Amino acid sequence: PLSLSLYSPWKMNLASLSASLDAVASSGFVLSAEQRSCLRTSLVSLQNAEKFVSVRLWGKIIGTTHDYFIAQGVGQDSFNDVKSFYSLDCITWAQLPISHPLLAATCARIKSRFTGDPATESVVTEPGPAESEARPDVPPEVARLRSEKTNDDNTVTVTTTLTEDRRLAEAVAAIDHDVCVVPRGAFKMTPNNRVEQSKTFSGLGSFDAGQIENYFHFRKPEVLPNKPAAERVKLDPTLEFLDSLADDVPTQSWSAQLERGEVAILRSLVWPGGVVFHVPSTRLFGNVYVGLGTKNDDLAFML
Amino acid sequence: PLSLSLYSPWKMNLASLSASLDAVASSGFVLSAEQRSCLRTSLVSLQNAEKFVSVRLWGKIIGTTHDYFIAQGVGQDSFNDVKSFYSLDCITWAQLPISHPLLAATCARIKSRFTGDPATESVVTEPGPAESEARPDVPPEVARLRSEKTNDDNTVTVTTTLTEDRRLAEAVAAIDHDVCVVPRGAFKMTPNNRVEQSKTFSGLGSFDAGQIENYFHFRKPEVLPNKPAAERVKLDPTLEFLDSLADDVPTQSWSAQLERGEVAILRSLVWPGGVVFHVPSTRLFGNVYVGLGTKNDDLAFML
Amino acid sequence: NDFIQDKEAVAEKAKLAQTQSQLFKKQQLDDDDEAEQPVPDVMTLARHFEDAGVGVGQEETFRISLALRQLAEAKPLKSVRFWGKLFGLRKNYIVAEAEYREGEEPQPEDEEEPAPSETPEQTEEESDDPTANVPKSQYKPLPPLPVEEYGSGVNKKVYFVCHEPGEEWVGLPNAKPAAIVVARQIKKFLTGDLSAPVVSFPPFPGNEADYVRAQIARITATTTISPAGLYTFDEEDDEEEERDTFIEDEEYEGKSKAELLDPSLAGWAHHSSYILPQGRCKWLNPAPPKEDEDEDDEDDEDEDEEEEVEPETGPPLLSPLQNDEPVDNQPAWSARLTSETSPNYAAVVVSSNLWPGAHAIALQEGKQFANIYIGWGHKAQAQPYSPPLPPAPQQEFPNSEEITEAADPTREEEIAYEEAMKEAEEDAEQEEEDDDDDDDE
Amino acid sequence: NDFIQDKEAVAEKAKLAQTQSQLFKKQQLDDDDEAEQPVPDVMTLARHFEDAGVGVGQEETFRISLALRQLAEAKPLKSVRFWGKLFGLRKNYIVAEAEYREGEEPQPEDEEEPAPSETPEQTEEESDDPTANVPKSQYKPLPPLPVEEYGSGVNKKVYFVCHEPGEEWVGLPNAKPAAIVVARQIKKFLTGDLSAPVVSFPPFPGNEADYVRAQIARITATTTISPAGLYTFDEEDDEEEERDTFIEDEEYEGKSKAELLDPSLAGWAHHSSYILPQGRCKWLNPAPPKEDEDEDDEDDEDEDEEEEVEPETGPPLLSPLQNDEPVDNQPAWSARLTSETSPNYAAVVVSSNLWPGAHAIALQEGKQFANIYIGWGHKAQAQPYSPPLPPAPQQEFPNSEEITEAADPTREEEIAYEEAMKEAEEDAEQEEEDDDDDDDE
Repeated sequence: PLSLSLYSPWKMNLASLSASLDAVASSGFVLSAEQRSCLRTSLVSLQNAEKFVSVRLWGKIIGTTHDYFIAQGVGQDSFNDVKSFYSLDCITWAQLPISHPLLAATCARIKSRFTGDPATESVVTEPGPAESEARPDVPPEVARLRSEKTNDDNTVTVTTTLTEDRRLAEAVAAIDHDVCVVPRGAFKMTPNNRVEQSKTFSGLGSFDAGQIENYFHFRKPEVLPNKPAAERVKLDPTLEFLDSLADDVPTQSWSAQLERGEVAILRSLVWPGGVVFHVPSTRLFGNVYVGLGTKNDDLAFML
Repeated sequence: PLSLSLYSPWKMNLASLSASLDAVASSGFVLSAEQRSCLRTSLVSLQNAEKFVSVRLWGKIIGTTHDYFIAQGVGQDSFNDVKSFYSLDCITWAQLPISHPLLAATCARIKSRFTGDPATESVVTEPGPAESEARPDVPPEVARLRSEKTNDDNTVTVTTTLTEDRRLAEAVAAIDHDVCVVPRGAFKMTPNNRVEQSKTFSGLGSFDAGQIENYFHFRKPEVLPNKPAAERVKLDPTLEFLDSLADDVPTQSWSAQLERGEVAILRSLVWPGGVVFHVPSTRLFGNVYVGLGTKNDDLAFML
Repeated sequence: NDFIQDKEAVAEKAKLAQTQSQLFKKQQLDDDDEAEQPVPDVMTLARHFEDAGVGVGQEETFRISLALRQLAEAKPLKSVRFWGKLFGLRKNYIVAEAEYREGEEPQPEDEEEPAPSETPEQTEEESDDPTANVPKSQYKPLPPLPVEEYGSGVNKKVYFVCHEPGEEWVGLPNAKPAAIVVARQIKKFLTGDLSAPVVSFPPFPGNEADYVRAQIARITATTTISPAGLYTFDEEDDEEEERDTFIEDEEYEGKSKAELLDPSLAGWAHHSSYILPQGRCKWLNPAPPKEDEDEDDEDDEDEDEEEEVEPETGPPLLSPLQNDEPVDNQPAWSARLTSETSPNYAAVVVSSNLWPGAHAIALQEGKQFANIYIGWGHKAQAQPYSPPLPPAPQQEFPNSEEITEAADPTREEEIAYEEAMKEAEEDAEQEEEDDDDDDDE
Repeated sequence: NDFIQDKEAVAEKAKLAQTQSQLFKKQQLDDDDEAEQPVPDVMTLARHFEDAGVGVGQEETFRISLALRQLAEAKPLKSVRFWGKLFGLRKNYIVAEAEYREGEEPQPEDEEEPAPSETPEQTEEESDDPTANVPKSQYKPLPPLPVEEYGSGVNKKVYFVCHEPGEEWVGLPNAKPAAIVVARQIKKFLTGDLSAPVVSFPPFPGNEADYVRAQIARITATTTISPAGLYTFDEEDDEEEERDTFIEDEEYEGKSKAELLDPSLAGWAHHSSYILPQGRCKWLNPAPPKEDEDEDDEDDEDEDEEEEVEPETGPPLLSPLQNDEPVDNQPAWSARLTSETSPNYAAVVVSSNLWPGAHAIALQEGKQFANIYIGWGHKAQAQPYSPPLPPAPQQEFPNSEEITEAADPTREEEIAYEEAMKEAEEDAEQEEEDDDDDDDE
């Protein structure tokens, strides 16, 4: 999740929004004065209404008729307790459904543009598991969207009908998985296994800030547990408990630049429009997304 | 000194400038995109040329034909090693002379507007010490500006000729003395008597941020040493080693508002245009001055 | 610790967000692009002011622009503009200047009501305090000068204030001549509470609402300016003295930036009427001759003050700025470009040195212009303020020989008198003697 | 630790500041306010783009505006505009689009030089490697299509790039038809190094400078748009086919926002010429008939490829957008207002769905407009990219009976043949017998 963080990183307050916007402007993410005004006002209301510890701007997904602004509210546990919201006007916010792996896989097949109308429906037909196979436990709100059909040759076809907000939820989750990134040392693992923001983090050095191995995916680690034990023991368990960007597959998933010598910008090549920034020697870092919400499947050909 | 500080407070970097400008805009301090661009570029050059640890924007003094932008460069010791610079175009910077108490007293008598031309001369005639009295040790560059004349009745008249940049230096020093303010806890006194920024400072609470007794003058304490010992022992020597704004004379020298419930703004009534800000629960604080550079001597009548 | 108080601050922030969120409503695009909008393009003007280093920040400006529209929709207003911002000790004022649509002006009675505290002396007189039985002063103050009605003079326009955009706009009372006269003699910080008393000497006739309104009137009169030639007087209106309306000059051809920048300020003209010393724009004889009384009596009594009152005069509307008095040996106005690196796309900004914080910009060869004030509402002064001395005690009787006590004679006079008396005595004796002599003779 | 490397970063920052500080020089106000400026009012346009959520930030934009002016002063340019920004893996490109002043265009020779790597095969042929003596291919490739000269077609304007405003502007080579044709078939990230090779299949004829230039040409041709009716063709120029210049239509009366917003996009027109499949705007027969050779021979040889080539055609300049092909079942363009809360002061922004990152705005009833591109330089595609398959092997000889090897007979054919032969033999024997019989008879 997240974005636009700061001294008390990951809180979007009066100060952090401007500072963060300054950092990501060069990547083409700008907000109008109107949008900034609206966001500041409506996100305070959202935080208050939902009793979040903090709210943050995630970015926007560009539709053909309207754009979806995405924000996230964070509860007591900044690692696990995150809810996503979308808004078409930066004023009223609606919660996005919770991502589900089955739908994630289905949505990854949709390559058409988002329209900006949450009611737009997409229909995806895909091969399902053989009739004999066990069905995974699917919650009713997901099962409701899917209909299985056994064909004449005994194969199964699954047809899923998705509204655009559902698809949006999966896109946000997928982008978060790959693009929500924090610098080394910004978060620590406490002895009782909680992920907490480090109070002593004072930023990476100018050189380190431009190296992708100093950034970690802010998600449950997936690569780390599968690393050889010999490698794992070398890691500092309080600081290096997350997947490093250096272990990303494909390997060249990021472009890193130290722009103007003053701000490190990591641009995702897998999700064009995903931007991670960090101002060296400060506590300021964050990430933001502005793009079409579709994955770049052609990376192998493009380097 | 100072201003526009941040997570590593008192450094004006990419992020802190925007955040700070956001906080002081409601007090009428705004910069054009042109000025921001120029400042960011020229202050980096200034820092590099003079080998400062950090540079910061102090504010501006409005002249009748041009405005003086003031910046400060800070060396290793942020409490004592501060130099002030002025610029008319936000690009080229010239160092201001060092303030001297004799000239400070003389400049306090000048009530005319700054013109914006550093070469403009002001001539002040004031009574000097009797001929029999000892002369203070005056450095030659100050003595050069003053000429004494013994009148027929044996009184002494001192005539001082000041260029505007000299007067500017005294105004900046005088404003700094009264308006350079930091929140409680942002700086600490180390065991070896050095003033250092606190790494654990996480900002004042929303309520405390609006109370002037939680702010201290960032200067050599003047009021504190004269307090009764019984009061002094109650203070925490590592945190409360500076003069509190609550001890200011006159007592009502400040207007404090928690604007929009999100940023504490302290406006100096003695130096109209002096603004201190602090975003509660963050490390962001600072102060800035935008005004005519003249003191308000009428406070007693105005409340 | 201050947990509860912090909670209150957070709740206040949330409440303000709730209030402000009502501002952000979508508006339909007018079918006719040319349709007259009641609120100008605040954001574009603010951007030019920002280029000049003047403003309150883009986000606050945006909220203000929506609040102005809200005001224009709530009241029958023809036009609303962002007049400026006044800082106060505890709250600040956002000020909107507006004009009512024709025929929908408020009734004059409505306007008089909100100033009940204007003559606090009267309430004291009627109270039951024990001093009520002491002999009452025979002094009858002159009736206060009538307030100029909405639409003319200092009350040509109406002003609304709020503390934060989105909060309710409060209409200010009409500016009163007496308030303006006293406001000129005092220098007070605003508190941010319109109902707060204004404790001052001389006593201010009214509360903070009147003081705010008086300061707005003074600032507006002095610092509202427009490019010279953009407006002209309607030829049909030929009363030279009292012209306080003007129309756009269709023949205005625009002024080059060089003309608008000229240090003589001949390119700019006053856009608001001058306020006379008596606190009105249109002069009114404070004590019109009462024809039904004995003329001789009056001649004697009013000699010093009111007889043959010379009407106060000031520069007419649309006078050029170049005649403005210098401020402390500095020009009254400073003109600059908003950019030195891109002057060809810059606007001209003119700043008042008399009321620091008052600025005007001109765009598009002066065809577009705007004024703004951001500050504490205080006039610049080089000398420290000193309150006016109490007036000299009033003369109870006209100075005439019959009631004048004679001066005590000095010793010399006494000696001279005594000598004169003695001489006279001697002369008398001599005469007596002479008489006696005569008798003898 | 990385102290030295950090120092380097700081030094780089200081060096850039030093470079950029040369941009910030004061400019004199032109005496004539109306004087034609070579660089448009970038800041004002950028603010409107920013309202639409498009841009690179005010401060970078300001530096770019100064860098454009620097470019206009350094070269004999009539006009320069901020074309956009292309992201690269290690550096980004700021792109300026310019036109030379009349009579000061660069000589065509100058332009041809910077592309020596165009035909790398030739250098290989001349090298001393051991394969030099193997039999050489008799295949002569068609000569590459001539590059359109500066001032026409895809090279109507010239483009300059830099990584950071203030750094030196580098002129890009003219766009080459072959480069455009290949660029359409590949999808590569830019590295930020103009001299980097472009490793791709099909092989790209040139280095990154040519690839950047080709992408700019493609983006410009497709996404540069202006309000319909603002420009028109000069009536005197009546060659319908090849019109690639236009003039401002003095009779343009402006379009309402509603017209510019209309989802049909009939309010907008293409402002740049369409690029034909061959990579040029003006069609050229790639193999013009060679009249001095034997016509019959040619007829035979060129039959499949070049004979009677149908000229490629595309929509003419200033065609309305409504005829643009949909992109993946979505309209090719999306139009919106930059503000929903203040639509009356908003601009109209039109965004390309084919080249995400390309936008146009219209102000003042369409009398002012601007185009910008900010992105990676990639066309949108719903389907994953798959590189083109290698072409089918070339036919070495025309297919004629005399050189065609006969098919081996199948078993059935052999049997049939054998049977036929056997039968014939039998018949012959029979006849012989018959002859014998005849003789007997």
